[in-house]
Amino acid sequence: MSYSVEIKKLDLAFGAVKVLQELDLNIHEGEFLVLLGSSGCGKSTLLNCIAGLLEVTDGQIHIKGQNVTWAEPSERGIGMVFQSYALYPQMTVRGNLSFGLKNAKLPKAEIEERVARAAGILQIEALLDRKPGALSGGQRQRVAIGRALVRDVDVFLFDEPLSNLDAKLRVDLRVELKRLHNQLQNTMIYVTHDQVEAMTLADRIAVMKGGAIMQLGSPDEIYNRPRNLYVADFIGSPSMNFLEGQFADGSFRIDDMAMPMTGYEYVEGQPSNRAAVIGIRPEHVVTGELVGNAPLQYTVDVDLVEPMGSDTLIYAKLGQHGFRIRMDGQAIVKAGEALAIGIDPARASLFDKASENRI
Amino acid sequence: MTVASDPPVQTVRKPNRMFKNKMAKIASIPMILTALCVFVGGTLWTVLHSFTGSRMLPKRDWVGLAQYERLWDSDRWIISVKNLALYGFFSLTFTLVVAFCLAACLDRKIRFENTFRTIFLYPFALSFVVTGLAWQWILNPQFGFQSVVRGWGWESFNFDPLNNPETVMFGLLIAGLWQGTGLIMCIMLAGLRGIDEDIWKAARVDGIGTVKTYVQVIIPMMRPVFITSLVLIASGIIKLYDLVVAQTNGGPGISSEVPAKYVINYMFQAQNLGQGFAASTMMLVSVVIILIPWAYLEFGGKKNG
Amino acid sequence: MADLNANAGVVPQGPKPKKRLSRGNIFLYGTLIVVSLYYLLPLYVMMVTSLKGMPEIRMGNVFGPPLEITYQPWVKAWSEACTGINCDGLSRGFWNSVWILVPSLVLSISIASVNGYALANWKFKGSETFFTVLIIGAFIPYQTMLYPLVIMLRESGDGITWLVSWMNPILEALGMEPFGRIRLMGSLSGLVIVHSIFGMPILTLLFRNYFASVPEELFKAARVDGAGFWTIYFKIMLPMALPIFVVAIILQVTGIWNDFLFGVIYTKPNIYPMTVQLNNIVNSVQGVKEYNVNMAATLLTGLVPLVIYFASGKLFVRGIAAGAVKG
Amino acid sequence: MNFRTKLLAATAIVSASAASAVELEVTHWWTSGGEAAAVSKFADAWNATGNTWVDGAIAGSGGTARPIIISRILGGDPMAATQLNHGRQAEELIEAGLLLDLTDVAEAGGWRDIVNPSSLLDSCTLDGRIYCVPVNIHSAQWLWLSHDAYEKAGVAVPSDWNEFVASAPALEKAGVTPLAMGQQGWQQNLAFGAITIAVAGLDAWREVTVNKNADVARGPEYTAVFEAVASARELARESNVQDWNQATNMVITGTAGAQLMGDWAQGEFSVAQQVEGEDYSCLPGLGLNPILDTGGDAFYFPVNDDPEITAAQKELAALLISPEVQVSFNLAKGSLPVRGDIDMAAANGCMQKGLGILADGGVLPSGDQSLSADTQTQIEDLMAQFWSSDMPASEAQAKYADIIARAD
Repeated sequence: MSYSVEIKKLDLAFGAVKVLQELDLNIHEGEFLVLLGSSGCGKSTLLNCIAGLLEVTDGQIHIKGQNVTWAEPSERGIGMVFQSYALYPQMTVRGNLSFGLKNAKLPKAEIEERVARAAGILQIEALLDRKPGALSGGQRQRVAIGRALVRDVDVFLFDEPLSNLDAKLRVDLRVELKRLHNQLQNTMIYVTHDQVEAMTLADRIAVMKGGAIMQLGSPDEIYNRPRNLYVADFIGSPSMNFLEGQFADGSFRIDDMAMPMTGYEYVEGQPSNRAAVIGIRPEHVVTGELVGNAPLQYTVDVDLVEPMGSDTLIYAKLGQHGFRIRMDGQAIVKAGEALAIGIDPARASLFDKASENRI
Repeated sequence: MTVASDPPVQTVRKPNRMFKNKMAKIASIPMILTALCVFVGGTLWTVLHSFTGSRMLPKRDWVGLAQYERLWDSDRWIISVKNLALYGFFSLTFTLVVAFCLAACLDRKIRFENTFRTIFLYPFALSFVVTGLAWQWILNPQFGFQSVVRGWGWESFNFDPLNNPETVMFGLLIAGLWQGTGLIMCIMLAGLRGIDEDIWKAARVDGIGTVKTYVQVIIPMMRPVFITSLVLIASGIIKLYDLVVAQTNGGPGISSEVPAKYVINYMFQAQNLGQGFAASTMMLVSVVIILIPWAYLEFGGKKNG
Repeated sequence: MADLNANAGVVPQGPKPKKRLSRGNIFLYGTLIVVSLYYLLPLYVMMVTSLKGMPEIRMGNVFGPPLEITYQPWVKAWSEACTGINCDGLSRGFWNSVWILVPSLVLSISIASVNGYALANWKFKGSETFFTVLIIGAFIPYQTMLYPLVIMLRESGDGITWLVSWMNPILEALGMEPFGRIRLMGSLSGLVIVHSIFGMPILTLLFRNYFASVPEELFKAARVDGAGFWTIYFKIMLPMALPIFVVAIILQVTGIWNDFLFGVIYTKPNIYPMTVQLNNIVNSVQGVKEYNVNMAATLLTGLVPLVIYFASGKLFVRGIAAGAVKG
Repeated sequence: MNFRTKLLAATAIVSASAASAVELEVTHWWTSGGEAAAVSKFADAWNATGNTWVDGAIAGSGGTARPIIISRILGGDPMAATQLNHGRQAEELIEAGLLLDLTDVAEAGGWRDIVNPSSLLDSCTLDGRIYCVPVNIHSAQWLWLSHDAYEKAGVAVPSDWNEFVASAPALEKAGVTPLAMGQQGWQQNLAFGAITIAVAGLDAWREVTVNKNADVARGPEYTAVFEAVASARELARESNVQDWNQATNMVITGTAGAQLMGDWAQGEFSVAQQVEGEDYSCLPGLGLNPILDTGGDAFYFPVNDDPEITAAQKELAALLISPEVQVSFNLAKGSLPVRGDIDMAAANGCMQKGLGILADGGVLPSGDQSLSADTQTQIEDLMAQFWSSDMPASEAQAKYADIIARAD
């Protein structure tokens, strides 16, 4: 399988501040890759580097096998969609769509044809002669996508394209984007801080922190087998329960409890004894009748109950440790009650306390 | 560029730094030339000649610090510097305060806003040559404001700022504010218009009074506005010349002299370029001392990206 | 802020109260009207003085309305006042002023807007330093720059003469007139350059701030769309910059139209601007001072900037809002 | 001016035009009504020779016009002729070779013999060469008295400065400001100069002003001068006008008794239709010493590389000093002619008095001719300070002597 975008040992520094450090990333042809991270993690910076809007300090960027590290943005075969839509306010939608094509001095007929096609795909034909000021947020973002679309390029870059939209519209457009990707089969690189967008859209997710990629993998891998504490904590809502203890002889020990890690897939072989952290997702805790089937069974004291309709969030105490549990929306639990829970060590994550990496 | 499915352009070599941003550099040539040749070059030329005994024409006969010694020995220069400090302090304070208050008044969705704004702004369009004269008349005790008030029956009313060395700078201030506040007010008004209305709602909900909101919330948010205003006002103060010439010509005596007038008089009237240059160097040095740290923080500190 | 203080404690009100004649509003309008009087007073004095005859002016009381209205001072200021041997008043210089204003305006604003654009969007190493120097330049009394500029203009005029001299044999061979000595001193081009130089600091600051306030993503989008330095400037930035252009035009019209010193130093009598006549009418050292003519002349000279102020109206505030507010 | 000529003027390219009539651009600062009428005598005479006078009038002598004139000369594109105060002001321009040598014109015209007083020509001369044409004489040492004011006070119009000082209390009692004084350094300096000559006499004056003898400036003669000026300051306490002609107006309306001002003040009296001897009196030399300075105006001709213009410049130089032009110009200007050999019968009473003094040789070089502009400005600053404050006479004298000691 050939790579669409290859990033090799990319460095970017503003003066003494290193924003990206020795970053490597290969993106497959037709892949939907999401760069995920909190603000300041370098995800947008990386995207701008790929686009050629920021000049890298060192390293290389290849697109479709060509070294484009020093090429102009327009020469890289990319299209880009921005958070603020960045539509040219004084031009009509048609003008916005055709601006890049005119700069490339394409024949008029071809420009019209491409604009018509993009407008067709995005269903914005009726808006072509309006100015951006007269459009709604969702329409604007469609036009912004259209502007990338008309360029007929292989790599699409999205810089938090849905962040400025309200929640409902965001969901709609997310679905549309996914459909668009299925239809076009282009390579898409998508920056977001929203893990739901990341999980739903991505073929692979790159979780970033401090200018480096913490983990690169499919949404399933990222969710189920986070490579380190940061990723484990960042992904999932409500976030994972972490309990600190000792790993010894195939068991995780906390206080006077021992959890034999039966069925847990270690990263490599049988790890040695050490201080460790176990991570258990609230939604992986079972209650009610299912407890009986669980390899490990405990009783917790319920502190607080948050019914959320579709499900219910329980804040409880496992020993002295705070513990969150996600239950079915129908569950009837009251604060102050004791609750029996079951945990499957195979679905838990175990981390080295010192290195914070998955064991 | 590629807009079709043709492959991206291969550029392996890192381009020379010199040619990076080539067009921006070419387009900036007029600015660079102006900055280097006129402002830096002209300034160096001025500073250089302040160490000479140049009279009518610039010459290179070095006299060391003699011009500076004479400068600081001169009553007129000392008075000029003091006057500028006095005028500068009050002009800066009053312009900012008056302009802000007027802008705040106009921002309260009043009727006739356009009319008021135009009234406050129009003096900026008129040249000082005669407006100085108009103010000179208005402030003249015999047929100006004082005589009018006395005519109303307040016989002991005294208002004669221009003929009293103690108050003459305030007489100038009256005219200076008249001319300069309009523009600053417009800038402030624009700044106020840029403030999110939600801030006001929030302040109201929090029960913060109007004045307190202005002082504690709005003004800190208008930092860039105040900076632009400050540059405009301060550069005007330093260059204060036309108004003084038109209104008092430095009088009574030398009590309303200002540094720019000293510079210009000594360069052209006394035909002692060296002395004029020494004085303008002193002005420049003080500007630079104030400005460089600020400019560095304001413009130089930020990194792109 | 006294007025605001006064009502703040009584009625805690938001900034945009409904129009009603509350005590606070009476106070607000009262203050504005009183302040307006202060701003209008000199204009009033100038107007009434310009409509009085000299004997009436000698009698005193500058505030009194003219007992006998005469338009003679206006006629005299416009078309009769002597400035040297030419007794045709300000009318002589009016078109010269227009002739100086237009190219100076175009050049200075073009340069400053491109500068501001480059500084905001295409920073390069050293660009901020040059800008800082430029801003410091705004604080230099321009009179001290007179002689260095004279020398620079003289030398660059000679430099250009030398640069184009190689073409002369070709031109002669083609039967065309060769280039003579090119002078920047004593010509309109020199004056236009000088106006551009001294307008540059403040204008560049305004344009830089304005263009910096344009969302960066817009600029990025244009670059992805293959637009270069000039395409972005002309196609994206310029169409958005009308308000700041209005501000720049107002500042420059005021500055250039009221300029006297540069106009007279860097040109010749046949293209002297109107302000030279104004100065001659107003500043005659010896002889009788005709105050009514002086006032009429000032008002006449100020007419062009005033008209532009009135015409631009709200655009001015909008432009300032964009140019000065966002740093 | 039509569009095309404007375009030509506007473009930087100057093509050598070969017109038969030469256009000469002349810069001067005579812009008021009477002055303009005088300049037009020059212009008419020049245009009558078939050439063209291009008028470059810029109001405001010292501060305004001078930098413009010098910039133009420095910039390599000078005007053909320019007014400058004669004396030391142009020295440096001459040394830099920027001004045209008029010696041949002067010799041909016999200027040495006709210019009276000869000091006028001396101040145009550097190293034996002549560089300027003096065109008129103005003197500063005049006391102008209001008959109206003295009538109000019920005392006789004084005939000299001492009588004037003695009459001051009577004027004050009648509510009249004894001395009108514009609050500007040059006017106060002018008054100081006039009082110096009247009080200290010619010898002390020459020792200080020409020989820069600071000891004399510290000496008793000058102590008397400064005390006299200090008392004049008291007499002018109530006068708070700025411009000299506002001060003159106080004399005209009788709100002030007298003013110390140059001979140009009589223009104001004429405009107000006052008659010398009936409504006002003039006392040259303050009625004490019949001596007048010989300030005035002169024309200089910047060097030009076009021989045609150079020839025309010399022609103009000869024209300015020719008898007919001198008469018509000076009558219009209200100044005295530089030639002793012409008939000024048309001049009024005050001018005749001045002419009489000149004819008797009662002249001294103007301060312009012996003190540099730099020293002059410093003295003006001192006078401005002195007149507007309560500075003791002794302190002012000490400062004055310091300036003289430093003078070059």
